[in-house]
Formats: sequence, C-alpha cells, structure tokens
Amino acid sequence: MAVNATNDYPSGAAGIFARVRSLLTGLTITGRQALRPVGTVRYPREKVVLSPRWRGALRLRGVLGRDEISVLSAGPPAYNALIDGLYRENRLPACVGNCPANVDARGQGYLLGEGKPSEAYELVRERNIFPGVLGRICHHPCESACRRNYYDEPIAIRPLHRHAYEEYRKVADERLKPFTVHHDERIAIIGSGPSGLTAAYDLMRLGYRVTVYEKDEKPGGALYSGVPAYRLPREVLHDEIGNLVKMGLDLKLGVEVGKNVSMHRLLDVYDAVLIAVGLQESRILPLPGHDAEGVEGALPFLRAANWKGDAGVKGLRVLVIGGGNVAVDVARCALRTGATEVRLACLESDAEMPCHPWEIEEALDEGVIAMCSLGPEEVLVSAIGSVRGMRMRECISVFDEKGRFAPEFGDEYTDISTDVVVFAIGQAPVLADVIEGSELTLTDRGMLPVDGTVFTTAQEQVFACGEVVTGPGSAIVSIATGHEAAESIHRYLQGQSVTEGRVVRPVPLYEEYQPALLDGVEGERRRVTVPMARPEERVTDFRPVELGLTQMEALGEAMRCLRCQSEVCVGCTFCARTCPDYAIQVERIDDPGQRRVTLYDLDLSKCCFCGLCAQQCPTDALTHTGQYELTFFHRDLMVFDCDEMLRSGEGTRATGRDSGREGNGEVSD
Amino acid sequence: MSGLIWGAIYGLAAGMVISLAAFIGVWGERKIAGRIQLRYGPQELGPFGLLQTGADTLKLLLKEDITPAAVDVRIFRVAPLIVFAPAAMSLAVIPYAYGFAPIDTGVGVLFFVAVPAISVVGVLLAGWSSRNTYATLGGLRAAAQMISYELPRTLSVLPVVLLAGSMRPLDIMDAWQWWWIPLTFIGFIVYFIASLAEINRVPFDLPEAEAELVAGPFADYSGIRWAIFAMAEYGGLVAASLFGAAVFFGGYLGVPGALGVIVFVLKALVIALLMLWVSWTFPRMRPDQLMATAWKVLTPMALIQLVLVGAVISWL
Amino acid sequence: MGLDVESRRVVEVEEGGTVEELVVNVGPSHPSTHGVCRVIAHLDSEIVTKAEPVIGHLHRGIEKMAENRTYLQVVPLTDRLDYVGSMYANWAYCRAVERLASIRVPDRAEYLRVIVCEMQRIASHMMAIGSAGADSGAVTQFVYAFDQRERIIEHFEELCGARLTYNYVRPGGVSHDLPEGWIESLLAFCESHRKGLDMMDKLFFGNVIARGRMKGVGVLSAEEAVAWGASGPVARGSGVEWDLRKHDPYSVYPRLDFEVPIGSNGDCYDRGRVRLLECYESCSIIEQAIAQLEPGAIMADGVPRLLAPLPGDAYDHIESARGSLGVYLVSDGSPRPYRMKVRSPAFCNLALLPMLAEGHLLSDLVVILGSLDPVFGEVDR
Amino acid sequence: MKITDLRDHLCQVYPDLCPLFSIEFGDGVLAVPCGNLFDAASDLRDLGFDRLGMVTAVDQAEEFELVYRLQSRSMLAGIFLKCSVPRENPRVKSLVDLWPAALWQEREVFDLFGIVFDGHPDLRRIMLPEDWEGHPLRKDYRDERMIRRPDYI
Repeated sequence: MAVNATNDYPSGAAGIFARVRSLLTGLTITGRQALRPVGTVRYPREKVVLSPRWRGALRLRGVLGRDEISVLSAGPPAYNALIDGLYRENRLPACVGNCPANVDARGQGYLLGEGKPSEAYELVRERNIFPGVLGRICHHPCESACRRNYYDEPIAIRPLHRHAYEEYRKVADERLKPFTVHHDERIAIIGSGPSGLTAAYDLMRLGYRVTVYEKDEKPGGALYSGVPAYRLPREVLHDEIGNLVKMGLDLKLGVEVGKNVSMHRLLDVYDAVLIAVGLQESRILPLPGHDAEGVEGALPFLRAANWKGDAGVKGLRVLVIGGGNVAVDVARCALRTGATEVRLACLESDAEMPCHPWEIEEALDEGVIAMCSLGPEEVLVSAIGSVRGMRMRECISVFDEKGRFAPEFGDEYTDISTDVVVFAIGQAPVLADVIEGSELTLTDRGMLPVDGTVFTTAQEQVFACGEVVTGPGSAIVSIATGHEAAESIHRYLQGQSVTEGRVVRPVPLYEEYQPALLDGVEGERRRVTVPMARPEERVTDFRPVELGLTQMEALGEAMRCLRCQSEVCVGCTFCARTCPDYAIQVERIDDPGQRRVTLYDLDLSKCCFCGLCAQQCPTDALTHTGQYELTFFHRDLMVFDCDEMLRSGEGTRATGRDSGREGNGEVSD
Repeated sequence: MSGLIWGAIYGLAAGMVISLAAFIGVWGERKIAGRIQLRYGPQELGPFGLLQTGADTLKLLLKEDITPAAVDVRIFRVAPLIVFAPAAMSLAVIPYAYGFAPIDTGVGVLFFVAVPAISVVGVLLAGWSSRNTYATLGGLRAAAQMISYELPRTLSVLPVVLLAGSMRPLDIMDAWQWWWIPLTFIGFIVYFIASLAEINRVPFDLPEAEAELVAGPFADYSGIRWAIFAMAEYGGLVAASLFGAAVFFGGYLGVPGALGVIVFVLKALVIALLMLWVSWTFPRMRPDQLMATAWKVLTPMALIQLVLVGAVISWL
Repeated sequence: MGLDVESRRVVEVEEGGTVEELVVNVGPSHPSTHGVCRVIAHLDSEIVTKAEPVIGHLHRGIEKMAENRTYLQVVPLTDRLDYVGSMYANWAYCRAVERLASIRVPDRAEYLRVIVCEMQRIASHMMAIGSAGADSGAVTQFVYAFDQRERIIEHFEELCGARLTYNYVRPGGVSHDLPEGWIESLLAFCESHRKGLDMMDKLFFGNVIARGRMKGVGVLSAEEAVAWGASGPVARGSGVEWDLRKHDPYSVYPRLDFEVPIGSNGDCYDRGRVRLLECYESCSIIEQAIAQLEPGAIMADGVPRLLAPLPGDAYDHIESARGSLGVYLVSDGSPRPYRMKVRSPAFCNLALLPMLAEGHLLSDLVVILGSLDPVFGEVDR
Repeated sequence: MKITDLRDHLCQVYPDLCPLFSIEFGDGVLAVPCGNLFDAASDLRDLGFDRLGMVTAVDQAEEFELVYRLQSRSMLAGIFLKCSVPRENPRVKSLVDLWPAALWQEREVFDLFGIVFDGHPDLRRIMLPEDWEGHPLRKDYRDERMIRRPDYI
C-alpha cells in the first residue's frame, strides 16, 4: 500500500555517476525553464486577466424608506411568467414560492406595514380570491417556508389575510367595481367551490361573461358543506362570494347539472364549460356490519352538521375512523352537535397523523379522544341492527420503507363501544350525471381523465379543475388549479395553443426548518399570538374558534416580515448580529407606516470579508462587490455608510473567463 | 611618482570597469534569474529594464548610511573597502588583448590567485565589527571557506602555468594551444567551482547564507557600504570569469587585433553566465560539506590534473 | 568590540576546562522560522548543543475567542489557525460541529470538501517543499513550488473569493458551488502539476547537494514519532503508517483509491519527499473525486441560522497537510461553544525540534525546522 | 474497530475499567478518578493506545475536567480519558513518562488553565509570557483588554 519515499543513490561508481548527473539534470531543468514563455504578469502594461473576486466591500442594493418593494401583481396569464422569472433569478420569496397559488405574502406584509390593508387585500385577492376565507382555514404552506423560521418564528401570514379582509370589508362598497366585459364568449362553470370561483374570477378579469351553476341553495361548495362554521363563519364566505357577484358573476343556485339542466345544453349555449364539482361521496370501508344503522360517511355527516346544525348524534357516542383533517372536523362537529363522547381512531401513530398538527391539538383541547395505531376490523352490530361498537386491530406500521401505504397489523384487538361510526377515510367524485350528454367518459373507478397541467379533458370545450382532478386536498391547491384552468380556457377561446409553454411549474424546494432557538428572543421578534376562544366555551356551539388580530397586532406582525429577496435593506440587523467583527451597525425606526433604515455603517477596517452577513441577509440587499482594491488615505474613509454602500458598485470589474455569470463579481445593476 | 599616477589612473579605470560590470551584471543576473524562475525580471525602467540598476544604485547612494551604535566604527567603515580593493586589483593582471595587460608582471598568475584572498580579511573584519552573532558566524565561515578554496584554486591554474612554462599572463597567452582545452578541463572545473566559492555565490554562499545567517557579515550594512560589498562580489565574478576565459579558453586568441577583446569578453560572459546559472539552480552547502568538498574532492582533482599535465609534458 | 557579552556563555565542561557557548536567537523575526518562532540555539562553534523553541508570539487566544462567538462566527476564526491550510481548520471545525449538532452533510458537499482539501494539501506541501528549498538556499526551487501553489490559490480565489482565508467550509456544507469551467481548469492543473512535481523531484530531491543537506539530518525513529505524537508527513517520513484518511476514514475517502507514501529513514529528506509524493496522490484523489462528483445540494437542509447543539462534547479530526488536526468542542446547549480546543499537528510536531536539532549544525537547524513544516498560526493559536 | 468491539475488548482485558466506559457522540469515553489517571492511561497504552493525541481541560465551574484523547494505530480507534480535578489546587500526575508527547501539551494546559502536572520535568508557561498573571481559559479570567460581545444573537 505504501510508496517509499527514501530514494537512495546506488552505491559505488554508479552512485558517483548519478551524483554528477543530478547536477547536470538540475542545470538542464532550470535552463529549459528559462527558455519557456514567462508565466507571470508583466506589470502593469499587460491586460490582467484575474479570476472573479466577489469578496470585495459590501454593498446594498436598496434601502427601505428610499426604495419601494415591488409587489407581485399581474393579470392571470402573465402572473405565471412573473413568478417563473423571479424563480430563475433566485428572487422569489420563499413564502410566495411555496404557496400553490403563489400568493404574494411579502407584498401583503409590505402593504399592511405601510398601513394600506385594502390594497393588501386586493393584492392577495389576485391570486387567492377569498382572503377572508383562506385567512381562516388555509393550511399556510407559506408560513412553513418563511425565512423567519431560521431566526425565530414565521410571520403569521394567514391571520394577516384575515385581518386584511376585515379591514377591507369596511370599505368594500367603495372599492368594488364590476369587471367590464369585452369578450363575447360565455363560460359555464359547474360548482361554486373555491376552484370554480377562482376560475370564474380570473375569466371575469379577462373580460368574459361567466355563469356558475351550483346545485345547492347556498354557494361555496366544499367551503360551505365541508368546512365547519366554527372555522369559517358563513357570513364571511358569503360576503366574499357576494363580492364576486358584485363584480359581475352570474351565480345560479339550486341548479344541478344533469338534473335541472343537461350538460348537452350547456355545451350548446356556452363556449366553454368548466367542471369544478369537487368530491361528494365519502368512502366507507366494506367491513362486516358496514351497512348497519349508525355507520355514516364523513361528508353526509358534515353536510348535515353544517346545513342543519344537527347531525343526529345528540347524546350519543361517536367514533371517527381516520386521521386526516376531515376526520378532525367530523370529530369537532360531533362535539358541537351534542355528542357525549367523541373518539378518533386512526391507523397512524401520533407523529404520523396526516392532519395538520394544530388541528388535532385544538381538537384534543376540546375533549376529543385520539386513539392512534388502530385499524378498523369489524363494526359490531346490536340485535336491533344498530351500531354497538367497533372492533379495532392494532396497527404496527402504516407505510413500508419506500413510503407507500401498506399497513401491517398486529394481533391485538380492541373493542370500542360506540353509537355512531363515521368513516372519514376518503372521498370520491360523483360525475356520472354531470357528464351525461357530453363526449366524456369516466374511468372504471369513476374518475374523469384530466390533464394535470393544463386541465383539459377529452372534449375540447370542457375543462375540469379542483378536487375532481387533484383528489382530496386543501382549498389553496384547488384555487391554484382554478387559475391554471382559467388560463387554459382563455387560451382556448382566443384560439391559442392551450399547451404551448405550459409546464408543471417547478415548486422551489424549501428547507425543512429545525425549530430555531427561542431562548432570549422576545418582544418584536416573537410571532404574534392569535387569540383563540376558550375550549370549554367554544365546544358548545359553532362560534369561531380563532379570533382576529387587532390593528396594532397586525401592523406589528407585518413589520416582522423580512421582505425576503426584495433586494431592499429592511434593517433587520441580522447582518450586524452575525458579523464576527462587529463591523456592521444598523439602526432603524419602526413606527407603523414609518419603518425606515436610518443608519447602516460598515467599518471596513474591521471587516474580514467572511461573507457571513451576505449569507444571512434575507432580502439579498447586501452583497459583495468585485471592488477589492480598498486603499484609503484616512482611516475614516474605511467606514462605508448607507449612501456609500448604495454607490459602491464601480469597483474593479471582475474580468475572469466567466465574468458574465450570474451573481459573481456582479457590480452593476 | 609616475607609478602613483598610473596607479591612480588604473584604479579609476578599474573602479569604472567594475561599476559598469556590476551595473550590467546586476541587471543581467536579475534578468537571468527572472527567466529561470519564470519571471520577467526588471522591465520597467529603460528598455528591458536596463536602467533598473541605475535606479537602484541611486537609491543605495541616497539611502541613509546607518552605522549601528554598538559597532566598532572604524573597522566597520573600512571593511567594505578592504573587500573591494583586492577584487579591483585582480583585474589588473588579466591579459585583455594582444600584448596588453594593465600591469604586465612576471608573477601575474600568482598575483591573481593570491590577491583576492586579502578580501577575506575585510569580510572577517566586517563580521566581527558588526558585533552581532550572525555577522560573526558569517565572518568566521567566510574566512574558513576562502582559505580552504585558495588551495584548489591555485592548484587548478598550475597546469596551465606548467604547460606555458611561465606565470606571466601574456606569456601564457602566447604559448596557448587549442588542445589545452580538453587537457586542462578538469582543472577548469576545479577552477570554476573554487571561484564560485571564492566569490561567495550559491552553492557556496555560506557566509551570507540568508536562510541561516541572514546575510551574515553584511547584515548590518546598508546603503553605499552594502553596495560596495555587492560590487566587490560582481568584481570578483568578472575577474574570475575573465581570468578563466583567458587561461583555460585562450582569451582573445583566434581573432586578430582588437576584435580579440570582443571574443575574450564573450568567452568570459559565457563563463559568467554559467556561474549565474549554477548559482540559481543549486541549494547551498553546509559548512562541513563545503570543507569536505574542498579537501576531499577539489584538491585531489586538481592534483590529478597536475599529474596528468605533468605526464603529458614529459611525454611531449 | 566583537560579540555581546550576553550571547556568549562560559560553560563548565566536565573535564574541568571551559568552552565558550554561543547563544544565537534564531527568530522571532528570521527568514527560516516560517513565521514568528524564536529558537534559542546554544552553539558550540556551529554545532547546536541545545535548541529551545519559544512559541506564543502569535498567540491570539482563538480558543478563548471562540467561547464568545456563535458557532457560525467561529468559522472565520479557524481560517486564521493554519493560514497555509485554512480549508483544513474549516473542515475539522465543521465536522466537530456537525457531529455535535447531528447534521448530515450532502454528498456533493463532501466531495467538494475533499477536492478543496486535497488542493489545499498540494498548496500547503508546495509551500513546505518550496521553503525547504529556500531554507537550503535553492531559491529557484522555492519559486517553482510557489508557481504551482499559485495555480491552486487562483482556483480557490475563483471558488470562494479569497486567497488565504477561505472560509469555504461551513457547518452543513460549503459556501459556494463550483464556478463554470472550474473543474476543467482544475483537471488541466492536475495534469501539469504532475509534470511540475517530476521536475521538482529531479531538481531538488534528486540533487546531490540537497540530498547532502537533508539526508541523515534530524533523524526521527518510528518509535519516537509515535511516542511524541507526531503525525502527518513527519510521522510518515519515519515509516509510521498513519494517515487518518486511511486509518480513520472520514467523509468520502473510503470511496477513493490512493496510497500513502512513507519514508524509511525519518530524516529531513524523507519528510520532504513524502510531501512531494503525497501531491501525486492528491492529484489522483482530486481526479477521482471529480469523476464521482454528482449534482446536488451543497448545504444540508434546514441548518438553523443559529446553531445551538445539545449539551455534550464532540471531537473530530482530519488529516491536514501537517498531520491529524482535531477539534474538540464542548457545548452547553447555548448558541456559543462552551469550549473549543484545537489539536494542532504543527504544535505536536514542533515539540520534536529540540530533540532533532541537538548535535547538528546551525545550518541543519533551519532545515530541520523547515522539515517539520510548522505554521505558527496553528502552533500558537 | 467499532466502538462496541472496543468496549468489549477493554472489558475483557481490564474488567475494572469497564464500568467507567461510556459512549458519547460515537466516541468512547473513559472517566476515571484523577488519582487513577496515570494507571488507567498506562493500562490503555498497554492495550494498544500508543498515541497521545490531545491533552486539554474544560472549566466546569466547580472543577476542571481534564480530557486526554488517545489513539490506537493497531486497533484504529480513539478513546477519551477524562478526569476531574478540583478547582482549588488542581494537581494531577503527568503522563510525560508514558508519552513524551505530553511534554508540551501539558505545558499548554498548565499555562492556560493553571493545572499543575506532578512529575513534569519542565512545567513553564508556553504560550504566554513568563510574567503573565492568571490563566486565560478559565471562565473566571478577567482582563481589562477583553472585549465582551454584546449579548444579542
């Protein structure tokens, strides 16, 4: 294995020869080198080709109070291009990138901080048509991607949506204007759920006349029948839908396509039809006894609870099978409709439960009993044919090592006595009636084949979006599909290619944050606590659990937003905190609507060019320049202030072979 | 009296020749060293940086002449001159052209070999008077080294003297034959190495060994005094290469008249170049190795050469 | 006139007479101490009877400073430890942090770390070989070696913007991905570097004078090397087969095929030539690592900006150009290290100097010091 | 060698050291009373830990924790040897007799922590000047030249 380094001369005459030869070899080598072209630089007349240096003095690209932060605002077809462009330039804020509908949460924070809640509302509404609704029920992927997770806690983006809505509501009548119609084509949308209404909103913005058919008497789709009122007060939902109507939406309630009006007729009358009916049917496991009295699906249960406020479980014991968000909703509704004892049984263990952790936490607060790692085995039926209990089997593991659903069961059985069993294990669409009269066909499993990128169906004129396509999911995902479907319809009606340039847009990968250290972090750096109704009070009726933010709280929270990737310094002081040499000094004033950076000093005589500050900068306002020649006559000149740093781009330009590369030695705007 | 005037004139001339030689020599050395080390060397002042040495000389002249407080002032000041004078003197006996050597003496070879040895006194004094350990060590090393290499150097020239039958340089030139070159080649090698040692160049620059003794005896000198040491070194280099070119390679012979001088200088240049080349190629020796080389390698080699030439002469 | 009284000491000799002992202060500001080291050399004529290194001139208290900084802020400090091999200190520190905070580094980052550290090894060894030349008067060798080093430094500069204090390896990964065209130019360098090494091998390590200067000088036996805690080329020159890349494999080294050059005499020559031969191996490691390099993340996911590992202590070491460089970190759960200790190979190797130099000439002292290749930023810390 | 194998081997050869052995962050740790430090180190050396990699100390308020890192070439394994000495009058037996590598490393610990190593032949300051007062790596060391970082993070 080892190479020997000793390398001795041979002995005797050969050694003497080798010794003399070594001298001659040395002379040959230096002689040959002398004849070679010179490798070093002829100073200073030759053009010096230097490798790019980025470790020059720091500079700022913009400063709050001097530079505006651009909000991401564009019409429906252009918005995607805007987001993709920012993504390519690595300037997409994490919250926007992680939101399925790319809602500009940064712009919202900025406008709220500037004291413009109505503008913030309208900005959010461009991508999320129900800021007030989603401000209560969204599962907020934006907050999990928030860069603030690194430092302390994420911005409360969802409560800020809600706050913006509540502020907007006061001035809605002045600000609402109907969209002008400048296209002749008419579009029918079946279903008034989030995805259908999103498509309707986008198409109305584009100048189409849109008619929405809703089979129920009240609009909202799953938002109405599926989301319990304690999470989403009905007046909020209907107020926001009412706003759409004021903007020109033709909403036909109580008209069921396939029953009251046939698809065939729609296709005749309208230029395009969008199917956004969502999922209506709950799956029930075909266990022994599943047809007994007292076994229900989650959707009918929720529907009953939401429409009538009574699910027929008053004084009964309820067992919910399933661990998702719907199951939790069912459980909490059961409590509110008078169930004496509500249990939640799911296959998954505590940590694996698919519902959002805050949901189960609130449910547990209210008295729901969670029973994890139990699989349903048999419904125990009493003599009179009603449910008596449920036999559950111990579940060892739910997923195999590749992450696929493959439950393994143990040998232990548990009998749970209960009066009502609600299955919340999945939903399916009911489409047969809807598509009758069109050229569409369903698959064996009752699904409609739809292109997942552009949301076209087998028939050119018909489009589909929402949970019909994606399966059970969250409202914001449905909204995102609505935007895409609207664009497809627009392209189709304008005779453009529906597919050209359309891709499944890359969802940027954001890191999974480990919880940041919160010791000693307090005051303005802490996330605002969203007030909640007390558990013992809230279980009694359908009053909202989560209460709104006050104006000051909302302002404070909006101020916490770091305006990521905006390339404008917001004076967050993270650079100063991380500087190993105390070279950076930042001060700002923080009054509502008055947030400004008043001081930004960099002492270059201390700077060690480690780059930690630029790495920490959430807005990318702080960068290194290619200006590395830093010779000053006076030490005072080594202190760069805000103005100097905004100016210091004119340093020596990197001239390496890849000087055109992005973000390297970049010195000009 | 006239001797004194001649002496003065000669001294002036020698001083100028050495200055000029140092002037060009320093430039040439820096250029050559630069090329060997993949650099350009001086390039800014004048064409090819020729005036760089001038600028440096000016700088050295204008620099403060620092005399450290603790030194023995008189000896400290006089030492550079003691080193410089023999180097200049040794130029006097070299046969430059047909029938011309500034001082035509019958013991020219002996003079040339013996006089530079005086400079050892200067180096020793410089080292001792500087009153620091490095300088002292350097001075002592210089003394040991120069004395040791005097013997092989002298012995290496003897074969030519033997062949020519005279110690007068002009006589040697008259008697010089082309076949002497192969015959005295070993002698030349010994002469070459010993001369390197004599003028303190790598691999024999022990007295001023930068890495160990930080310039040895010259550590405390600055400005013009240091420049005199440097000039002495270049004077030694010039003298050694000129003399070597004369006695081992026939100096000006081969080309008639004044053109002979050019040939002579060219030959000397080649030897000087070789010296620079060697000194920029090899590492420095250790004091004990230095002594061993002198006594165990060079002296026997010179003796072998002497015997060889003696045998050839007796055979002739 | 003459010498200082102080530097001349009269030493009683056992037989009764006296010899005068010359005390030479080699350093702290001396061309061949490779930094600010002072060696008090007691000379009998030119023979060193006792050499005592006095270190600490560069002591900045980095271990103390680290206790007052966050984990990330310590990274620039580690640059200043071994300023000839900043990448190593970065890496060793980051490995200790990663072990403490249980961070898993992505593969690409590991490969990049290996690549830059092998480049650093070449750069550092070129410095050592070059100054071995300069110590023994071969200035040209010094320039040739620095020419090779310069190529590496240029690559580093392009990669992370700095020529000396790279600050490139960060806890969780590395700070920058490779620039375009960097790999190609690095591969071209490896090719030309081998030629340069061949040349240096002949010019310096084959030269009879250089051999005379280094062979048999400062002999360290294998047993002594182990007992004195020597590591790196100093130990390997003595025939101790001890290379953490092989014997405590870390990072992706197990996936790379390379050999460990060792010497047999333990003298300055073997130590120097082991370094030279290691450069060949480093070239081959770089080429293999580049071949195995795949696109991917260069930073571990979700490393908090403010690291605060669980209380505990962790030690990790890597094979730096000078030997096994270890970092010992103690955490008390706060965002700052409770204690950081750097196990400096140069410090341990330098401790050998008094033993090795005794009985040699003053000229050998500088060669021996050079062959131990101390970097005083790391020795003094 | 895997750390568990090392533990088994250690327990086999020196059963009395076995209960002192623990594993932290993948490293074997042998915590011994300071009186037994020299014997334990000597045992470990006989076991094959032929290299003394590192000697250092940690200021643990009431006491100093001495940390020795030993490395074995034959077993390809490393181990920590730890012992705690009281803050008042910290003394411990020097390991110079086992490994000359301890010569400078113990000097460093003496210099920066003030721990006295009995039997060390040349216990002087090494990093700091001879006339320096105090031992800087102790947590209670104060110096008017020290800069305390502002406490924000």
